Amino acid sequence: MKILYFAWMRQRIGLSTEAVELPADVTTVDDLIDWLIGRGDGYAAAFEKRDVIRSAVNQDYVPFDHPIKDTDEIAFFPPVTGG
Amino acid sequence: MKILYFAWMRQRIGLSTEAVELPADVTTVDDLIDWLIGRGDGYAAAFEKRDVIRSAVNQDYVPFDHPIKDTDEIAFFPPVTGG
Amino acid sequence: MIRVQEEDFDIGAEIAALTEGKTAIGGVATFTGLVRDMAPVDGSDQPVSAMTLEHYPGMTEKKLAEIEAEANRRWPLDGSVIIHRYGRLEPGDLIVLVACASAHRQAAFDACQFLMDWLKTDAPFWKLEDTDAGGVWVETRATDDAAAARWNQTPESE
Amino acid sequence: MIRVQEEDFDIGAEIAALTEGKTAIGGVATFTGLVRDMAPVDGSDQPVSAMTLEHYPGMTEKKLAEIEAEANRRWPLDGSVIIHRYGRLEPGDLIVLVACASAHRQAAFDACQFLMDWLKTDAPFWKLEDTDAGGVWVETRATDDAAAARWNQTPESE
Repeated sequence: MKILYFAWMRQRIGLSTEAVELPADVTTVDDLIDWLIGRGDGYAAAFEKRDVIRSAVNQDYVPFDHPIKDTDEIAFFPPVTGG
Repeated sequence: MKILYFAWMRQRIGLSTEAVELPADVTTVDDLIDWLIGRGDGYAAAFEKRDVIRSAVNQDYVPFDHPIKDTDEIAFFPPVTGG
Repeated sequence: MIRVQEEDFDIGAEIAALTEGKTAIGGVATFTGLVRDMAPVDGSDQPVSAMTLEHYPGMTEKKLAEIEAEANRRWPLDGSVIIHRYGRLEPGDLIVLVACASAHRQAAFDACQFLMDWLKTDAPFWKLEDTDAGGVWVETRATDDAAAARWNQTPESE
Repeated sequence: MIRVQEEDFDIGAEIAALTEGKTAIGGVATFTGLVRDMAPVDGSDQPVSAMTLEHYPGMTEKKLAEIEAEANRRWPLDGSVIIHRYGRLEPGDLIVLVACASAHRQAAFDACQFLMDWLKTDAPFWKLEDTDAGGVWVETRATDDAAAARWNQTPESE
């Protein structure tokens, strides 16, 4: 699975993108966040304000209970501030 | 008094502007319209739709009961259609 | 800033002049009116080959300046422009530009709409359209009066 | 038409391209967003020397195209343009242009506001401002969410 991070999430994790192998028990965005937080302090800091973070699967906004699979492109980012 | 006519009022009267001496009993815009109508068919045609016509005295919109004096600039025109 | 002119204008240049050196501006809302090639005549649309805009020199400038001042009283603008042309125009030609700059997006939009609505009902211009049936004076639309009337209420705050 | 680009753009040229040959257009409403030289940081305004716009290539274009299509479903537009820049910008630089052309003035205004409101809440861009206190990520404003939310009701007809 390809994961992308933007803005201050990217800064805290220190990566803009990475490829991961999903454990079998990670089936939703929520599961993925829990699993990522366990990978280190940078991830924990990035997902600290879990309420404000938005997620996209294959470039569409999704809620955290959205199912994910290994071929998805998933992105995490703070609220957008364009325009 | 200087009088100006615009758009189809100007066309019906055949004048864009004229200078007139006001009779003593013409003291409001309404009086002036009555007096102008008596001057000929062009005027009568121009003031036919009296309800829709707008008047300005010294370049400000005024209602027909507005007082007028010989030194005023008065204009008559159809509803405006700018923009 | 208001201008009543026969010549064409350059929208990009006008916006650049409006914002030049004013880096507190967050945004500029504009409306540009163009001559349409069709117009309703006696209930059906007719081709329009040209339009002649008549105005009341002196009063036009006075009313535009008053309307612009009123917009600046109602909204926190960092600048505004009203340009209105007169004379003979052809379909596709620019007629009018209203541009409002503000730190606040909603203020810029509202002021721009306010100015356009009042231009339609208060600025002494008259449009004569050349159609196959001859010259036809454009009539006031009830929707324009309604659009202008809504501003008589207190403007919404952002 | 949507464009996501690092380069500057020319508002007048974009409007000219939008209206070129389409003489049924009565008007064009636009909004142009510019980089401001001050920004609220921890409750007080701080000088901003530059801004860097980050975006999500691919998703940005997708969302802009969806938003534009939605505006065209809701209003009778004869054309629309959304241009959004990314990369490093300085105060006074143009960030975004939205332009909507329609035979109906109110439709052009409403569609333009709709697009700006949705850009603010739905387009995946993030702004990093350079201040005296270092780089500060711009936070979402509650007023932007409220502005976008109003379009979830049925749009007003003209």
